Amino acid sequence: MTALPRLLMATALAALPILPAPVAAEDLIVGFTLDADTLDPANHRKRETETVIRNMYDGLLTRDADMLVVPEIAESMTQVSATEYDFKLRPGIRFHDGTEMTAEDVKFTLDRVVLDGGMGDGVTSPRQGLMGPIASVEVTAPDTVRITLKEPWPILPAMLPNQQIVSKAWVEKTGNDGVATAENGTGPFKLAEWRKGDALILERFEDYYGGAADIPPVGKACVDRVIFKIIPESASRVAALLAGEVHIINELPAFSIGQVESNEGTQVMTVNGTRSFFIAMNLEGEYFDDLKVRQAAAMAIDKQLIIDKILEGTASPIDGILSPDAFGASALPKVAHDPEKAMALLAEAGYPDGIDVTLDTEGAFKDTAEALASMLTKAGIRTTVVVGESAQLTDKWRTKGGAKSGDMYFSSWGNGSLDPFDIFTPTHKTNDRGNSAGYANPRLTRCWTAAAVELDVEKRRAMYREAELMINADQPYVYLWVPQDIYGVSKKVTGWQPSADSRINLHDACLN
Amino acid sequence: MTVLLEVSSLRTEFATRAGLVRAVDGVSLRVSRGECLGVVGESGSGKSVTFASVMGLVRPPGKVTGGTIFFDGRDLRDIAPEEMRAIRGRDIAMTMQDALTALNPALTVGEQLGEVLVAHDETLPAGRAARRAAIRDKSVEMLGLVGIPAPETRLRQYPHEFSGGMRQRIMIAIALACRPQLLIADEPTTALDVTIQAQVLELITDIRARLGMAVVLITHDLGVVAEHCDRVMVMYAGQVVEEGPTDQVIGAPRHPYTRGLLASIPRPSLRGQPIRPIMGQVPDLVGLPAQCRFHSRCPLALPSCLVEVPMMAAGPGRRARCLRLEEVAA
Amino acid sequence: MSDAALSLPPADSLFRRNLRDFRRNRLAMASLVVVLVFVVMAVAAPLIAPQDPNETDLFRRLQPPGWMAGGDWAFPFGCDALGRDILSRIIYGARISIFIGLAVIVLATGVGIAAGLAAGYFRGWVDVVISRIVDILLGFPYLIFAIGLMAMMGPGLLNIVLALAYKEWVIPCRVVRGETLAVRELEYVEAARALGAGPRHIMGREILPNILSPVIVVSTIRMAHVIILEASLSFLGLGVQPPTASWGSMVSDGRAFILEAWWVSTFPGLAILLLVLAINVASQGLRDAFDPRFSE
Amino acid sequence: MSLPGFWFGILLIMLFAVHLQILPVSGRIGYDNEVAAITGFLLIDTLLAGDIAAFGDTLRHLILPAITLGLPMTAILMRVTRTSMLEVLRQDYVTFAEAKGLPRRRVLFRHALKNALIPTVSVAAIETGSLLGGNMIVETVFGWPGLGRLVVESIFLRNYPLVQAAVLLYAVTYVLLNFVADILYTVLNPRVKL
Repeated sequence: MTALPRLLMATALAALPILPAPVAAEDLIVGFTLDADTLDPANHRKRETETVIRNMYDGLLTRDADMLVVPEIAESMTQVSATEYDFKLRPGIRFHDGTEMTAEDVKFTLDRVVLDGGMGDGVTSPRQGLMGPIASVEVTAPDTVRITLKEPWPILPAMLPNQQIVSKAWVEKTGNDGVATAENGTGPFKLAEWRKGDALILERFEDYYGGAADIPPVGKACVDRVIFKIIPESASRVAALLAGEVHIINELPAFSIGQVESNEGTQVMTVNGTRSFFIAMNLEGEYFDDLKVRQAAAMAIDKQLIIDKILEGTASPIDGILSPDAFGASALPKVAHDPEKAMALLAEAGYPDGIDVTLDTEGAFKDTAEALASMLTKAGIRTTVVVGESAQLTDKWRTKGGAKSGDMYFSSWGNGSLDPFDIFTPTHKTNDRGNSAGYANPRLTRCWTAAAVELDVEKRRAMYREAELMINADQPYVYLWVPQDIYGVSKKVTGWQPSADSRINLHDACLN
Repeated sequence: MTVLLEVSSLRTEFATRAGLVRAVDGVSLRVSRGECLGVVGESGSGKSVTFASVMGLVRPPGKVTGGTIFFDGRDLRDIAPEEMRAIRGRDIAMTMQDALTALNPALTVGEQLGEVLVAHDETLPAGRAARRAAIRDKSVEMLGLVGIPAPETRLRQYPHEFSGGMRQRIMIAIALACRPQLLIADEPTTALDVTIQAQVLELITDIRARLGMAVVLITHDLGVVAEHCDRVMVMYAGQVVEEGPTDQVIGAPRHPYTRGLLASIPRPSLRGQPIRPIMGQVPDLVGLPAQCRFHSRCPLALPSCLVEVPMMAAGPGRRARCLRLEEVAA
Repeated sequence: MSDAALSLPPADSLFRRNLRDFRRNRLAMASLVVVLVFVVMAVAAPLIAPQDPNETDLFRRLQPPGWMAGGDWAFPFGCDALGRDILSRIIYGARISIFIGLAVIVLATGVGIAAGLAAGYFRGWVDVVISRIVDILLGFPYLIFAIGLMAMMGPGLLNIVLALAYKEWVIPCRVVRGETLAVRELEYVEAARALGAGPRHIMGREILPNILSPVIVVSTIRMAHVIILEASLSFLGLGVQPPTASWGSMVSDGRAFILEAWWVSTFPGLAILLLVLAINVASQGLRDAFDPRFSE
Repeated sequence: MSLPGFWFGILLIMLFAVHLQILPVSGRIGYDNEVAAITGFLLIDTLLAGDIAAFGDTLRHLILPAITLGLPMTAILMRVTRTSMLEVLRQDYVTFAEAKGLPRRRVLFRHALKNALIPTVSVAAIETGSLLGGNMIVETVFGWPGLGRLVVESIFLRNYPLVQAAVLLYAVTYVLLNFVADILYTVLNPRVKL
C-alpha cells in the first residue's frame, strides 16, 4: 500500500529537474491541422497530405511565391507542338536512398498516375483526372522526357507542380504499401520518423541538388530538422505558437489575428488562397428553379459584412467562381446587397410571404452559414442551417447529375492551379462532380471545351470572361469570397513565406 | 477488594430526529478488582451504551452529558483523547456481541491481534525483525490461551475462515492480548450455539481467574449471570433498577422487573408451569417523565408510584428502584 | 380483498418523515431551488429572455459581457460569434437540455423498469437474456455508442433522445432487477401470491411501489449524466440543429474563441455545471432521505 | 464528463504552457528523444530503453491531459469513497478497532479505508470504461493521436470495419479493466476468490 505512493513521489521528484526541456535550436516545428493520409504522391487528393509530401519530394516543375510556374527537377521545358512537351532533366539529382534519378523515373511516375491501373494491382491513381489528357510519356533521350497529349491542354505546366517524382526501382521494390508509409524523394528533407497522428519528423537531405534555380537561395535546406506536429484544435494550435512550442501554424483563425500580432515574438502572415466559397442553389428544387428566387438570394446576402466581421477582412469578394488571382478572372457585374429588392423579386416569383428553405453545410462553417441564413431570412428566404458531415453532404450534393434533394449548400471548391480548368469545369459543367447546383447550359459546354484547348492566352482569357458573364445571368450559385490563408509565424523564422497553393515550402526557412 | 471502576450518575443522550433520547439516565455502578459483574436487561435498556460510555466510544449523535467515570483513580471523562486511547485495549478491553462483524473481514487474524500489541505493548524489542518475532510469539501464545489449535497457521487466515465459536475466541484473545485489568464482554454468547456458549463462558471465567482481571458481563440471560457473576445489576429503560450479589438478587428479587425477568425464563425446576412473559413494551425513551419507568408494565403499580423513584437500600450490598420493594420480595 | 393494506407498508408517515428530513438538508434544498429555477427558466423562456435568442447582428460579434469594457448591459453575458445574446440563448437552451434530460430518463426508466421487473421476477431464461443484453451494452463506451447511433439516424431532437435512451435503460434495469430479486421473496409478495394474484398484478401492484424510491433516486442522478451527454453530442456537432441553442452546442461553438472571447463558451459551460451539480446534490439529498439504507 | 474537459484543458494549457511555460501544450513526447517502440507505451518504452530524460519528457506531456481527463473522475470517486466510508465507519469492526485503542490513523486507513475502497474500485473500473469512450475531446485539445478521435472520424467516414475493431477493443479493454478490478477486490476483500 505504501510502496506505490512512494514510488510515484520518487518519480515525480526525478522528473522535476528536467521539467523545462528547451526545444532544440535547429528544429523548425510546424503546428499543422491534419496528418498526412499517405506519403505516396500518387495516391491522395488532399492538400494537407500534399503539403507534407512536397517537403520530401520535388516535382518536374514548381511555383515561386508569386505562383509563377518554374522548373524544379526539370532544367527546362519546351513545348514542341500543341500536344507535345519536352522536359530536359537536371543532371546529378539523387533520391534519398542515394540512387540517381533518371528519365525512366519521371516516366514511371507519370505513368503511375495517368494509366488505368497504373499503380499496379489494378489500382488507378485518384489523381488521374488532374493530369488531364496525357496520352503518353516517353523517354526520348537519357535526360529528356516527352509528354504527349491527346488534345491541346495549355494548363499542363500549371498542373505538373502537384505531381512529385518517385523512384521506379524503389517503388517496385517496396510496393504501394511501402510507398504509403516511407518515402524516397528528391526533396530537401527526408523522413526520419512518422509518429502517425502525432508528428512527422523530417531531417535535412545532405545531397540535395538545391531546388529550383529560379527560387533563390539554392542549396541544402537551412534547418537540420523540420517537424510537422499535428494539432487539430485551433485553440491548442494558437496556444502552441504563443508558447513558442511551434514556429509556424496553418489555418490561424481570423479572430486570433489580433492575439498573435500583439504577442511578442509572433506575427501573422497571409497569402491569397485559391479556394472559392459559394452557395449552390438546387436548380431542380422547388423554389430555386426560378431565376428570380436565385437573384433574390444573391441580393439578400451582404458578403462584405461577413468578410469584414467574421473573416476580419481576410478574404476577397468574388462575383464569379474564379479567384481574382486566377487565370481568366475579370471584373464582373456585382449584385448589390438589397434585401427589399430581394423581397420584391420573391413576390414577383409568386412568394409574397417568403419561402422556407434549408442551407446545408459542414460543421466547420456553421458560423458563417448561420450568418448567411439570418441575412437570407431577413429578405424573406427563411433559412434553417443543417449541419452535416462531409461524406453525407458529398452524397447529397455532388451527385454528378443524379437527383438532388436539398435547397441550398454552402460549400467551396479549391483551385490549386489557379487555372479555370480545375474549378470552372467541375462546378459548372453539366453533371460534373462539383456541379452541386445542377446547372446545365449547353452553350457553356461548347465554350470551355474550346477554351481548354485554346493556345492563345488572350483568346482563352476572353472565352472565360464570356462564360462567366453567361453564368452570371443564370445565377446558379451565389458567389461569395476567396479567403486568405492565414499563418501564425514565430519571428525567429526567416526566409519563409506562405504560398497560395497552401504549400509550406520549408527549404529556405531558417531559425534565428 | 479495591474498587477498579466507579461510575456515578452517568448520563448519555442521543439527539435523534424524534427528539433527545436519554439512553443512560443517571447510572451509577462499581466494579472491584477481579470481580465479575453481570449486567442484565432487555435490548434498549442502556446496558451497552453505558459501557460504550465508559470506553469513550459513544458516537455522534450520542454524547455523554453528565456524571463521572473513575477508573483506577482517574476520571476517564476528564483525560485527553490520546490518554483514553492508551487505556483502551491496554487497561480496559472489550469484546462485542458478534465476532463476525467485530473482526475486520479484510485483515488477517494475525494482523488484528498483532496491532494491539504494537499499539500498547512497551516490552516489545526495538529491532524490526526481533519485534516481528516477538509479536508473532505473543500472538501464538494468545491464540493458544483461548484454545485455538495450530495457531501459527491460523494467524495468516481471515476471520471468515473460522467457525463462529472460533471467531469469538479470537476476539477474546485480541481483547486479552495486553492483559487488561477490566474486560467488558458485551453479550459474548448471544450469537453462538448453546454448546459453544458454555465453552466461551468457561473460557472467560477461566482466564479471569488466571489473569486476575475484573469482568463486566453484559447479557440478557439471567442463567449465565447466575453461573458466572459475583454481582448483578439489572437495567431498565436507561436506569439501574436493581443491583446486588447474584445469589441474593436471583433468589429474592426486589424489583418487579427483575422478578418478571426471572419468571420469563424457562427453567427445568419449574417444568410444567407456564412461562410468564412481562406484558407490554419498553417505554419510548423520548421525553419520559421523571417517574417510575416500569409503572405501565408493573403488576404491582399503584397510582402513588407516579413519582420519581430513587435507588433505595434493600439489604446489605443491595439496592433497588422500587417504592414497593418490600412487597416484591413477598 | 384488502391487498392495499397487505402490500403497502405504512408509506404515508414514512414518506412525510423522509420529506421532512430532506427539507432539513439545506444544501439539498438549495440545489432543488436551483433546479426549479432552471425549469421555470426553461418553461417561461419567452417571457424571461431579454433578447431574441436567434437574432444575429454581426456588429455585436463577440461583444464582451456587460461589466467589461465594450460591453452593454442589454447583453449581460455578452454576445456570440454572430452577435446573439448569450444570456437569452442560455435561457432558451435550458429547454433543450432539460427536455432531453427528462425525455431520455422517462423513456429509459420506463423500459428499464419493465425489463428489470421481468428479469427479476421471472428469473430463468428471461433473466439470462436481459442480463446478457445489459452486460453487453455496459461494455460499450456510452458516448461512442450514441455517436454511432446519431451518425446512423441523422440529427434531430427525437434521434438524440433515442440515441441516449438506447443505453440509458440499462441502469434502471439493473437497479430494478436487484431490488425485485430482494423484494419478491418478502412476506407480502408471498401473501399476494398465495391469494392467487397473477404475475402482472404482483409486479405492478405489489413489487413496483416498493422499489420505486431507489429507482427514482438513481434516475435523478442519471439525468445529470444525460444532460452532459447531450452537451457532448452537440459539442461534436451531432446534437440539435442551428440556430436552436443547446448548451452543449454553445460551448462547442465558443471553443474556437476561447482564447479571445472566453465568455462565449464559459457561460453555457457554467450553466451545464450548475444544473448538473444541483441535480446531483439534490438527488443525493433525496437518496439520503428516502433510501432507508442511507439514513441513519 | 468529457465536455467540461475541453474548457478545463484549454485553461490548463493557457496557464501552464503559455503563461508559465513549464509544461508542453500538446503531443506525447519531445522530438529529441528517439525511443524504440517496444510496447508502444512511451512511459514503458523509455524505461525499457533506460532513457530517464525521455521518460521525464513523456511524463511532462502526460500531466495536463491526465489532469483534464482525470479530474471529473476524481470527483466521482471522492463521492463514492465518502459514502462508503461513512457506511464503513458505522461497522462494528471499526468500533472494535477503536476499543483496541489503536491510533486513529490506523483505524481510519487500515481498518476503514481498506473496506471502503471496495465500491470505489468497482466504480473506478466502470468509470475508466467510460473514460475510454469519452476522451476524444481531450485527445483533440492536446493533439494526441488517440483511439477516441479515430473512432469518431471513422464513424463519420462510414469506415465500419475500423469501428467494429475499435468496439471490440473497447469491449476487451472493458473486460480487462473489470478483471483487474476483480483482482483488486481479492486484495481488498479476502472473502472474494477469483
